Amino acid sequence: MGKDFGIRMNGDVKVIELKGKITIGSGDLKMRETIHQALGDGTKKILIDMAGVSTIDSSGVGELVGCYTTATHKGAKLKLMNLPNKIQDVLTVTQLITVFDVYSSEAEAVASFG
Amino acid sequence: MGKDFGIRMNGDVKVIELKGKITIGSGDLKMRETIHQALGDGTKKILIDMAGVSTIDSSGVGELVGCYTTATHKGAKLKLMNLPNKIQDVLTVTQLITVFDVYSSEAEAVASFG
Amino acid sequence: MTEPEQGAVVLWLSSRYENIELVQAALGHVCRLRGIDGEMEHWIGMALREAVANAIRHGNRLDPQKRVLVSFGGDGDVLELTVGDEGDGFDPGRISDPLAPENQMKTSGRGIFYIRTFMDEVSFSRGEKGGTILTMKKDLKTRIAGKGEQ
Amino acid sequence: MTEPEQGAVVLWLSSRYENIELVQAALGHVCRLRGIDGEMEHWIGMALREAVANAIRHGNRLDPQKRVLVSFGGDGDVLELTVGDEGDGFDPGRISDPLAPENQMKTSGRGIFYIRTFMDEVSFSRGEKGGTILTMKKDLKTRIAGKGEQ
Ligand SMILES: Nc1ncnc2c1ncn2[C@@H]1O[C@H](COP(=O)(O)OP(=O)(O)O)[C@@H](O)[C@H]1O
Ligand SMILES: Nc1ncnc2c1ncn2[C@@H]1O[C@H](COP(=O)(O)OP(=O)(O)O)[C@@H](O)[C@H]1O
Repeated sequence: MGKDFGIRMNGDVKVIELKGKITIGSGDLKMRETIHQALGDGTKKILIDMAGVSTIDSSGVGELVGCYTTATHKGAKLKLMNLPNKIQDVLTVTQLITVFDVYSSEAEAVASFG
Repeated sequence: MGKDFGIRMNGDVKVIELKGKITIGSGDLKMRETIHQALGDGTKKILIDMAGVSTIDSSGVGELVGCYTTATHKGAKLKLMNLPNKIQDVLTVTQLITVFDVYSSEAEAVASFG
Repeated sequence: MTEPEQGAVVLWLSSRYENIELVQAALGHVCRLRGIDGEMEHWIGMALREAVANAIRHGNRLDPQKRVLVSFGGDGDVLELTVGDEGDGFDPGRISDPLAPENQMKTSGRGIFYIRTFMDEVSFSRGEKGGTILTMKKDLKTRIAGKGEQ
Repeated sequence: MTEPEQGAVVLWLSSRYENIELVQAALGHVCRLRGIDGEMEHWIGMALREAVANAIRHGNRLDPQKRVLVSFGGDGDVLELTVGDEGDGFDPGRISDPLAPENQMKTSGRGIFYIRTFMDEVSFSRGEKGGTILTMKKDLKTRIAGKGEQ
């Protein structure tokens, strides 16, 4: 819906700042595009900042899993940080919290890539 | 709907600050109550500040006319100030703009009561 | 009320004034989808609020068992709104003119005038089971919304 | 679809994902009228969005001519939501479990799980003319909304 997600570098880590609703028909595809583009130039370290995400529906979660798989296939790592409580709850009930590496600070997250 | 309109004195003029929607079932009755209460203590000069009004429907306009008539019957004067464009437009098309004394500044309005 | 044939968005609401806010929200949604700007939305909203208020008050006489139907339709250039109620209907030809000097200080009687002022085409008809169906159209090509003759 | 018997607020929407936002707005309206807090509204909204998305996508296959019906009802203690579509129906007994290890990395299949997690009672039935009617209830007396087993 016209909204753009921010992208910036922190060292060699590409930080993607999602915002708003990651839901069917709007944010979900935008997220996939943004992450696929980020992976396109050979980046190996992707950190998704979820701080600004208000809602993630099952399509959004599905896309996030898909992006994780794509990243892995390309030899890249995709990690998450700054999960708002409600997003954390959703990843907990879907048991995806154990799949993703999740950090609560950017410094910690960036360091974890090694 | 719980919202209250502000009331303050400017000299011997009672200034009532309306806000939000003056519409059927919520703001319209609240406005009438507030103005009737203000008239209850024998106040003769009432200045309605419309700056914060976003919408006035036909019930709101009707109540305003009713309050004007009540004030007149009690020997009081009821004037309006700070009409947002959209409210001004509504009073214009209903030709009530000629009924009400309307001012664009509080100083001017207060002075007009004499 | 029967199933409306048209209108991409249709609401059925119990007869409570609070529901006017939902109609307003639905209008906002439809306007965003159709690229109608905030200025035009405001004036259409003024008309629509009056129509729904009349359906609730005069049509359904505030009986919460009775429904108000609001439909948003029309094609690219025209927004068509329909408001239906389950009341006894009325004769729109007998509405008094709120601009007539003897009506100027009346506390009511301006709703249909608002509707006619802010919309481009307004018609009343009878529903199958009685009740009023008010159809309002707004030409979306005109730049200035509703203020009409001004 | 036939006239719904209950539900103080009923929406009929064409099958467009954008209309999910209107359903969300209508839920917000109903929650305010019924004193349902923002936390509970959030989780109910998560379930409702999934139900409507399924009706649009799987039920009506994105055919904008087909309608989705959303009804908000129930009494003081229970919020009852109904989502109906004009699709071919399906067998909800054959839904796979998204928590099963072999499904964990799938990109879909979590919608009905969301619904079952965030609502208290969920049932599927067939509409008169085919199509799915999903009925969801939320007990408004429970303090923590939906997160259920946690
Ligand atoms: N949906 C309706 N059903 C029955 N009567 C109606 C309806 N809408 C309007 N009317 C009649 O038309 C009159 C004028 O309506 P309106 O111009 O909106 O002013 P008001 O609502 O302030 O009376 C109402 O008083 C009522 O008698
Ligand atoms: N309203 C519906 N009409 C037809 N089939 C449906 C409907 N809702 C769900 N389904 C079927 O149930 C499956 C699981 O739905 P869901 O759990 O929401 O996951 P997803 O939508 O990601 O596939 C869908 O893939 C679809 O086959």
